[in-house]
Amino acid sequence: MSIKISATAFDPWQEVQTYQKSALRAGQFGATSVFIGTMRDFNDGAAIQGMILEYYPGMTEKQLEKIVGEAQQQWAVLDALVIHRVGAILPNEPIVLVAVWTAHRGDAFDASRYIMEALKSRAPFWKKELLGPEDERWLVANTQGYKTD
Amino acid sequence: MSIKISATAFDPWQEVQTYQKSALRAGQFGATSVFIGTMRDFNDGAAIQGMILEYYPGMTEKQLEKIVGEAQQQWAVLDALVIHRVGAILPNEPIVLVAVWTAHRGDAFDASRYIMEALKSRAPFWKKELLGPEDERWLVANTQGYKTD
Amino acid sequence: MIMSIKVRYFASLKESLDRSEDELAFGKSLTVREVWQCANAGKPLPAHILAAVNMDYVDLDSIVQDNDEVAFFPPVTGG
Amino acid sequence: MIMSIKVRYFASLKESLDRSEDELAFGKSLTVREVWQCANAGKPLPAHILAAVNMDYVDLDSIVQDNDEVAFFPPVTGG
Repeated sequence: MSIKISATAFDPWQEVQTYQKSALRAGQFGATSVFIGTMRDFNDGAAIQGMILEYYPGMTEKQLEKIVGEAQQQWAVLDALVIHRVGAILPNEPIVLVAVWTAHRGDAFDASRYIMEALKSRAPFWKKELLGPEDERWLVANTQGYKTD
Repeated sequence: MSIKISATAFDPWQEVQTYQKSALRAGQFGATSVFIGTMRDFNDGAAIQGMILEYYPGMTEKQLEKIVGEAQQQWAVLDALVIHRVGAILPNEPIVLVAVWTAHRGDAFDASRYIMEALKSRAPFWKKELLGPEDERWLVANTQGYKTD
Repeated sequence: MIMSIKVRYFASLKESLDRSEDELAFGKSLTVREVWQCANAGKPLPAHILAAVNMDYVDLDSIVQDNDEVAFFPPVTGG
Repeated sequence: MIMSIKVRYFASLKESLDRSEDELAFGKSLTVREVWQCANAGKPLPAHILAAVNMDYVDLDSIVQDNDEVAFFPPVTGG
């Protein structure tokens, strides 16, 4: 299991390959679920120039470890990698990567989704969107994000 | 949307990066969900040397296109990529890749899972496991794959 | 009128029948189930078998048309 | 006995208070809510505020110990 906070841009595909090679035994895993959250250039009807992502050093890592631990208790997770950007972020840069390796597909889908939802609601990160010079706004809250009908 | 049947080994990370660069506009997508099924070296208590994956050329592509189309009708999918191996496969080689790009995370998780489940139950592929010289077995059916408790 | 039907078999079914296809000609319209019976005289349809006509799933009572491609195969196991 | 408490603020709350932390000393044990009141005399706790002690979430009525780090912040918006 690996949790990383990254103050600079990261390549999610490179990270997941490198981690897989170093941490997983070939032939052991049958399912890999990867979720990547990427910064869009628009949100709530406004064009976004960039974003500042603040966090609480120490608590953020502690909460992420707890969340991944909860996923490992509920599903047969072989390994997991979580990377989250902080600092100044530009559109099209990855913000978050959650990768989960399991033997079977159900555990991979369920665990990665659990980690993402828990991260969204409990990991101390805060986004401030930069709409233009002198024009910025803090996001107020994350949405639940799923169709409920 | 792209559907590929591959008779040779493919690199899922390379495929998804290349497709993303060619088909998605930077800044447009906020969520990417990638599922990769990989051949394990054991199954149902037996060591597996390799696998032969048979398919029904024409029908397999037709069914996969239909499945991705269903996902596009149910969720706000910006783009999707499905690659499936056929032929002789060795342990640790990727078998299937499903990648979905959306604006928001819920659609990405839901659509990729829908595509994988529908593929497992409806796309005409058949696996024969090679347990050793002269010892092979057809898989009888795919399992549902999720904890139900 | 004579109907020409191609019948295809896949995976374990192909192996147990020891052939991958049949070319049949009929003088009247048949259901998918009857196509199986003509092509495999005396062999009952295996349990859990799936059928497709022109690469779409069908049930065994659907009617086959001239030049259709009928396929029979076991439950799929891809992914 | 004197208790030393560090109080930290994040994100929009840090900006509206115009500082990121306080160092406080108390002569008696306090709840998290009372810590806020001591540090921000007269300012009501904003709605929806979250609190942590030593980097774990707590509710506002939990008791603070000597050398604890108390944090207040708005709902999280990562991911």
